[in-house]
Amino acid sequence: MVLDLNVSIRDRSNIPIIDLEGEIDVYTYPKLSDSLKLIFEKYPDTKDLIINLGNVRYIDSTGLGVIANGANQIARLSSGVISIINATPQIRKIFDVSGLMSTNFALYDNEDTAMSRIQPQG
Amino acid sequence: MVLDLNVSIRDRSNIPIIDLEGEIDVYTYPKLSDSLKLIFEKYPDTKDLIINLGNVRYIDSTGLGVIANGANQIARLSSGVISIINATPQIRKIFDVSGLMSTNFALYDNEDTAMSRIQPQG
Amino acid sequence: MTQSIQITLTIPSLSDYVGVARLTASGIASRMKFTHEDIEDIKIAVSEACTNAVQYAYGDSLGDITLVFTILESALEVRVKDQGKGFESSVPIDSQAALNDPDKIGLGLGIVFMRSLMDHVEYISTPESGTNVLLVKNLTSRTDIN
Amino acid sequence: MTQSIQITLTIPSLSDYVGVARLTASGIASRMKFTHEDIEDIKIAVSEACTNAVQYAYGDSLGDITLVFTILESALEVRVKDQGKGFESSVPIDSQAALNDPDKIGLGLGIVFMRSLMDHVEYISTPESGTNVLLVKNLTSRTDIN
Ligand SMILES: Nc1ncnc2c1ncn2[C@@H]1O[C@H](COP(=O)(O)OP(=O)(O)O)[C@@H](O)[C@H]1O
Ligand SMILES: Nc1ncnc2c1ncn2[C@@H]1O[C@H](COP(=O)(O)OP(=O)(O)O)[C@@H](O)[C@H]1O
Repeated sequence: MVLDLNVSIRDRSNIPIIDLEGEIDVYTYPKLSDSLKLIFEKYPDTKDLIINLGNVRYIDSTGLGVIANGANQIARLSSGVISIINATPQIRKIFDVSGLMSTNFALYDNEDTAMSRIQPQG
Repeated sequence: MVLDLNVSIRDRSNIPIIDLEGEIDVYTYPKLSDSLKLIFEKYPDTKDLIINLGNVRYIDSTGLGVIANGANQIARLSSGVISIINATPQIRKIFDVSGLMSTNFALYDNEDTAMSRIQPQG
Repeated sequence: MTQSIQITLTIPSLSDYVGVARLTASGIASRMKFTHEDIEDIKIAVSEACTNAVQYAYGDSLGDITLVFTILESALEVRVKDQGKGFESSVPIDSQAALNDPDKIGLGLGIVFMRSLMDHVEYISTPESGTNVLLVKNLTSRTDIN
Repeated sequence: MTQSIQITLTIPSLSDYVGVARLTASGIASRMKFTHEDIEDIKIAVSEACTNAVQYAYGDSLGDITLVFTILESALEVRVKDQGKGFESSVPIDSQAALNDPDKIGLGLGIVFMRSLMDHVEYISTPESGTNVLLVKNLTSRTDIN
């Protein structure tokens, strides 16, 4: 599974969660954007969406672009936000460097922390 | 630690054990042959020597050549044998393909199995 | 006579092979004993340069992307070249504005990442001879700020 | 007009960079969706060909090793070329005899491994133009026996 991306979607207390595993780059990003599209169709009113980067070993501007576009979309659709969880220090650094942190997403250490912040709305 | 080899030597009931981690190829093999040389100096009479391949992700003819030479040497020095432990299926296959299995080494699943076969002598 | 060590990789301008370029880069960087963090930086910068060549250099046709890795005593230099259409490298992109433009593929982050993660970046792009990116990472001194 | 996809890697004939060639090969093979076991086989065969070029082609001087990966629909072809001194590829080596000869570096296992792990191997070596090894692994049918 080198150089590839596995995407799976689940649901916790009605919050859609995308679990990603592998590398997000110019070759694999369509898998992520397709799953975002799917979620926005299935949960058009969701105020929250969690992306689990715990098993993502690599991400670059292409992957960040997809996530930022998703965050923009959830903001337009429902004034919602994307929560990123389990990002490694290297991936956190990439988010910092991008200067996109002001956009509609939040970074949390893990799923439980993210859920506890989200819960009041969910 | 991609593409590199870590070698450490320990001792269990007076049997020298080499723990290897990484890849054994034309670049890294001198680390293994140096440690074999060291062991033959320190334990000139040993009838057994264990090489732990549990954390070896890659080995090719160069690595196999070093092990086979070591096996030849221990046979000459003390009529001893080299026991290979924790080899992955891929590495076992490489040993098979080499046709060197008749030489002075034995493959065991793990350290305890190897020790229990060796113990009567050690 | 000291010869500087060079490794050359040529891939087609397809997104499929950007990961191969990244792997090759990470192998060279590990061999040079860069830190884990530096290796990640190099992988990203090399990928960004290749991704741009894949996305912009040759339009719908296929061309080559050539990576020349030069191993210096205290630095790794990577040149990423295409013979594509080139561009005016002087116009910076506003990422936040691009994010609100649905027609824009990228957010202008590629060049930002290269500049942030490497110690030195040079972009030479001309409409006649394509684009040539020089990425340099120093071995001893680490800088995350460019 | 279908174009076959090629990736070219050139490394210096130093043992340091055989691992880089192996990583590049494994990236290409993973992208082609070879099984884990096949990828390992390809890595070993490519390493063996490069190791030989490093050890025998150029004596004490430095030369280039060029790997050309051709991605076919149902196979990966790898050509490993050097412009070194070449050899008589018809003489097989007795590994057991070599093992008892302290002056022999290798045991003649390199070519044995290539032949055992790949589906097709061709060796063209001439003293004038160096050595050219063709290694082929089929994508669908696997064979461990050559
Ligand atoms: N190799 C190239 N060939 C042609 N144009 C390029 C190349 N690299 C970059 N560009 C141009 O520079 C712009 C900025 O690139 P970059 O910072 O990577 O952002 P993005 O890819 O997100 O637009 C691209 O939109 C493109 O117009
Ligand atoms: N690229 C090459 N250039 C010159 N000689 C080579 C090359 N590849 C193989 N040979 C010759 O073929 C012999 C057999 O190679 P191989 O089967 O890999 O075994 P080993 O490397 O263990 O000797 C080598 O000993 C060498 O003489």
